[in-house]
Amino acid sequence: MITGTPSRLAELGLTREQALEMYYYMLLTRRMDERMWLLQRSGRIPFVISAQGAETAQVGAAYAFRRGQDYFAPYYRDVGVVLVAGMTPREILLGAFGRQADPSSGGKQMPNHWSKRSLNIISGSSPVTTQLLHAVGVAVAARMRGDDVVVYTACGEGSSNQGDFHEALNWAALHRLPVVFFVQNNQFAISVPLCKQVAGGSVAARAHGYGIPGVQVDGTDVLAVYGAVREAHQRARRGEGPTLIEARCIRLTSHSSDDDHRRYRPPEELEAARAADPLIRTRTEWLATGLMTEAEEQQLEQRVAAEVDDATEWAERQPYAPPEFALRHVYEEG
Amino acid sequence: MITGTPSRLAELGLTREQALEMYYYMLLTRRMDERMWLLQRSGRIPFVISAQGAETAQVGAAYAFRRGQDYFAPYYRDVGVVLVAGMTPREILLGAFGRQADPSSGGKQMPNHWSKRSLNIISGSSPVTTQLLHAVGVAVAARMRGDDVVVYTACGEGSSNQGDFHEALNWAALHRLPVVFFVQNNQFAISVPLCKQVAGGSVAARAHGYGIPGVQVDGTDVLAVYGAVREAHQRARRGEGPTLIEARCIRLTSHSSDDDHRRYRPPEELEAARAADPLIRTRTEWLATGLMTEAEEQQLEQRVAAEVDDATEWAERQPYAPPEFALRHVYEEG
Amino acid sequence: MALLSFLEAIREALRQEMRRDPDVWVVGEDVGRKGGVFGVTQGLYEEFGEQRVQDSPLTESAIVGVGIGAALYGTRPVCEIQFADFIFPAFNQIISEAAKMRYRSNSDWSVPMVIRAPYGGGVRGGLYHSQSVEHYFTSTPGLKVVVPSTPYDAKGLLISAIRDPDPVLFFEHKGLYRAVREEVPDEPYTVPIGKAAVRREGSDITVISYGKTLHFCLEAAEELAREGYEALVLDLRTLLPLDREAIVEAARRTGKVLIVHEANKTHGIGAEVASIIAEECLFDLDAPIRRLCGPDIPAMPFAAPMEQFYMLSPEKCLAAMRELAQF
Amino acid sequence: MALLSFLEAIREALRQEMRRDPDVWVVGEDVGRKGGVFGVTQGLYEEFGEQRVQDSPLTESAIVGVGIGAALYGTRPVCEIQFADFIFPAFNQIISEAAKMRYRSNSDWSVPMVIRAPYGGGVRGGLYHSQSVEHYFTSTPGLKVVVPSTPYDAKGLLISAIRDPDPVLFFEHKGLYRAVREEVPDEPYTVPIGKAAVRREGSDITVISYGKTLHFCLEAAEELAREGYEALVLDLRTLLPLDREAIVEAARRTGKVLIVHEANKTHGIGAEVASIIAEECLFDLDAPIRRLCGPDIPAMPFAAPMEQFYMLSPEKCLAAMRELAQF
Ligand SMILES: Cc1ncc(C[n+]2csc(CCOP(=O)(O)OP(=O)(O)O)c2C)c(N)n1
Ligand SMILES: Cc1ncc(C[n+]2csc(CCOP(=O)(O)OP(=O)(O)O)c2C)c(N)n1
Ligand SMILES: [Mg+2]
Ligand SMILES: [Mg+2]
Repeated sequence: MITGTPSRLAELGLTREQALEMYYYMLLTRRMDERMWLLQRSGRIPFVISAQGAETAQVGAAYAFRRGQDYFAPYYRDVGVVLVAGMTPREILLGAFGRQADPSSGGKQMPNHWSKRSLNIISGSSPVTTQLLHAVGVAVAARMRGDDVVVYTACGEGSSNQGDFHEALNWAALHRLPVVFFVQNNQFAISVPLCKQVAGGSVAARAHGYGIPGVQVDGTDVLAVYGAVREAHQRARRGEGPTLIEARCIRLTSHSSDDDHRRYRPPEELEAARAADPLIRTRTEWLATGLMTEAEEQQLEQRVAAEVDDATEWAERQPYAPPEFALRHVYEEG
Repeated sequence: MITGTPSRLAELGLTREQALEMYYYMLLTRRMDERMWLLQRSGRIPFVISAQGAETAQVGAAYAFRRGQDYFAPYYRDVGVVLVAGMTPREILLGAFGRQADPSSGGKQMPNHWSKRSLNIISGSSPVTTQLLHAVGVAVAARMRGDDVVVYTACGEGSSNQGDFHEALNWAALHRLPVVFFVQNNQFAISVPLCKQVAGGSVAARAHGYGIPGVQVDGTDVLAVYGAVREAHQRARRGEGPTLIEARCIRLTSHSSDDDHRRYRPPEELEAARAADPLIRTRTEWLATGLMTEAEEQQLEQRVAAEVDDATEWAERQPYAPPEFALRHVYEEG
Repeated sequence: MALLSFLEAIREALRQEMRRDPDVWVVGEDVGRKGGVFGVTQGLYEEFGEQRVQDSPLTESAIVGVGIGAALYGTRPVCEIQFADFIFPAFNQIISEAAKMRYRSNSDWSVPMVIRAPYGGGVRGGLYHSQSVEHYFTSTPGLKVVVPSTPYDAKGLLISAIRDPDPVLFFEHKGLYRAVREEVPDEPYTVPIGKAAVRREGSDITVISYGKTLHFCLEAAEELAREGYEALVLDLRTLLPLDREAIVEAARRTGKVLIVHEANKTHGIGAEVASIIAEECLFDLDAPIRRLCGPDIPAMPFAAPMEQFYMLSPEKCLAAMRELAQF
Repeated sequence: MALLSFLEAIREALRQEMRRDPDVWVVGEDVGRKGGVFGVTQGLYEEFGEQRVQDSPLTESAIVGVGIGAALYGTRPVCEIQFADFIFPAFNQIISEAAKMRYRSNSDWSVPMVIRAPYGGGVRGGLYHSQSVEHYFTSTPGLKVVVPSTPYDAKGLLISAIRDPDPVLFFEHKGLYRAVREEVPDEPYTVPIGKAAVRREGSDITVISYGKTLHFCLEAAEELAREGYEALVLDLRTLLPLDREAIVEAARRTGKVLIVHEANKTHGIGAEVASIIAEECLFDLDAPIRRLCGPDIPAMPFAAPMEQFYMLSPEKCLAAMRELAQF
């Protein structure tokens, strides 16, 4: 199915400018990610965990939320989500380099553990799935205050097997809370395939057990994801409660820079994955349907390249926190 | 619907003698339970937690398992289950009195924390739902050894919201393990009603998310429960994996002797519960359909009364473990 | 002033803080219409409604995890764990999330949350309704751990905990709920977290305790006085952070130290207290540092004789105190 | 004899025990085809197949809970927790179930299970891939906690742990996996759980440590020797149960004790070790008992300068040892 046509945009209430902005974010996500791999390979940062293959899912989902008003409890692959939520390439690279100016943690946390209160991005940890409960708690508190807030939270399909997933969905569903649970199913939990993780094979199917909608969507189709998440967002605002969305994604890279997926993924499979690259798919189809022109695409490439270069050079020049900064912010400082 | 008729027995492959044995166990469960309340009221034991209202569910379920061959990871209300599994009234009362001869724990654990290795009854703790994972582990090990074992495990509907429930069902379903998850839904978790516990209102509905059958059965109909559990048992033996069964039960008493349900259950509701007493229902219908005669019922009442009296008097006379026994069995004793 | 039980003092702190601040709310199993299994929250549901007194599903990890999220948003949840023994399903949320949120975000985010839990034995609760769990949390910076021993402190410390900007674990000994009463001011007041209190002056031995065993020590101290020895009794009140100054000062005063707690001895609170003393004022000591604690077994048994064997008592404290005094 | 790294020694113990006993099996995240994120189980999947080398779903509570059930049935699961930092979701299964099963059933049931987990920092792992978690378990009787520091001990202690009738937590410092190598016997052998080892004789000061920091202490001891002070270095090896005799004996020998560990100081292993000494041989001491540990912060930061600030080193150990020697 064709991901982007003018008529499809209209159905979704999107302007062409908005579509191009989504493309910008997807491209930015990809180029940022590629840059971090380069930096890791050249020993300038110690670690990368990648969003490659999930750009369409992440940008499509995040674009349905209201920057500065809604809340985000993302997971470590959500580069595209935090960019749409308002994090800048400079801020993300400060985190990758672990510099003091890193708004997420001042260099305390590993890369991709984003946080920024002014953007309603909640600090995440590494133990998976804990953030789903925080998202539910934010929704509980927002309802108490009578605020119009919808909460985005995400995890991978492997992480959806953790007890906290069950407890979070149950609680959110019991109180019809405005939370969108966005599971990015890239078929692998590091090396463990879907068939050894998710009994039944469908994360979305688990929604029905809580009496809430479970939607499976093609995560490589940015507009399909946007449509599904927008609907969930609207349901949430109408007080109809949470939605569980499973986006079928592709993992184009190894799990992280510490992993080599050739140990457990045959060449054909990797080949097939690359062939289904959602960014290339989007570009090809959007150019074909005239949703985007060659010139526009070139412009975006140049703009993104410039931003990534600027962010890299600038961030790398920023200082580390002094060693003793490790002692700061254990408790509120009087 | 009528719980017991000769034709229905035939369908289930049960003889009349077996039906009467089931009735014996239900009656024994009830009278044991009533006795423990009396003992608690008169200060001879400190605590009771009750099976009243679940006798049909427990006996119907346990009767589908093979004593001495299958494994049991029951929960604290399962008086009827452990009786069918082979525990004697004397053994159960030794536990209630906390005597040294108590096979479950030698008086270390509270009442209703049964254990007996020779009967394949696994020691249970108080934190709810942990035993579901132990049941899965037993099934994993039995499969490894090539043994023909099916595992019974149970919890309440409130406990089914714990993370361990999700993790246990997922694991058992992934490996098609021979486990029957038997949830006794008595509509309350202490004072918290179903509508504040189980989003969607159905525990059975959660099975589909794991790709396994979820069965809801009238827990007050002993033969219906037996039929559902027997089918699950057969599926398990055929290697078709686990089944989640939700038995709709009634809680006739307060949660325990530490609770007073009149604080949160209106009189009408308590009245309705008593009117639906599954034991009375079974007796009335079985007598009406001729499945059981007045004489047989009288005999069973007398036999049970004698057993309960004997068990009470005998168990109460047994000694406590010496104080220093508290130091024993922390690690294997060389 | 009103004569309040330990339990009533806790309830009054909750009620007064909920009246003062609409962001304060209570969540836990059976805290609503039932008013909690011990009755601590009785009346709150009726006064504040089900949104601010929420019956949670039977899921401790969610009680704490949802509490964290609600605290991040700016409300002040008071989470109740029905029995301290059942706090372990929430351990990951407490240790990995609540304790580290401020640190990892450099105070951009914080978790002003209280986790209340009844603990302790002597109530025929067996292995899983009798445990003392404070030592599982005191090694984790980012948390605060409070254990009051009197109604006055229970009210004042709980109010401090609710107003505290960081996560506070508040452990209440079940055996004190109805056993101790005292005059408690009607108005709200705070007792500082992190400060120990000298409950009895003495020059012969120093006894350091908290929670229920503190009362055993005080009772024993009176008896010991009749034998001619005066015991200084220090109530730690807060276990994280420990009041180092008060501990060292109390140890110096007599040079003979006994630490008493109900939790089992090995790697318990007494270990850190003894280490602080051995670090700070070793040469002021006239006797080895003693610890009188529960036995090193997995948990407290149910049967009366074994439970009594586990539990401390004024008699057991007196024996240990006398031995130390005569050393 | 073969020259094995710490990691290879652990793998050899697993392989040899799995060959010896068909009931021994391995379960955890990515332990199968991938061979574990650190490669510890590489080759086992190929040799023993997927039933005995099971990739688990991403659920720690289930890894341990299922392991408990399988151990109850009589098999001997070796559960891998991918990083020690991720053991907390399994905390309830470990503390409430594994630790108490034998006790509560009077040995009718038991849990012969091993839980392996890589721990420790200095690998740029940040807050959640650097933690030392041993002290969360050492206060719980019913468990055993082992932390090897050498390839020889790693193999021998893991074999002992697998054959042990009770649950054993086996913590492996990531920083040792490839950093230390030594000659290790080819055949299976055991090293007793519960026994410490004197790694270096000395008469001036006693240094007590375990795991990675033990190596820092040994290195520092050589340097200190050049300055004229001989340090006795004790490797605890097992943290629960602690080898009281060896600790007291080592403390008595020099009268000056420094306890060193990577985990943060407060309520850490050092606290119990110091307390044992203050209890058993206070009057043999010539100096306050010192502890050199990680700082009291929630966890180890990611950025290199802060990580180095947290981590101990031979230099930091030497400074503390010199100061104590000169006391
Ligand atoms: C509680 C916990 N256990 C283990 C890990 C180690 N770990 C990090 S990512 C990961 C796999 C996650 O897979 P999935 O949920 O599918 O997300 P994906 O990385 O595929 O997007 C694992 C096992 C962790 N971070 N937290
Ligand atoms: C982890 C844990 N939390 C809390 C409790 C206290 N508790 C004991 S029974 C119970 C209610 C259980 O309700 P349900 O699962 O429906 O079973 P029922 O008693 O109704 O049969 C609670 C909250 C516990 N035992 N374990
Ligand atoms: Mg995945
Ligand atoms: Mg119930």
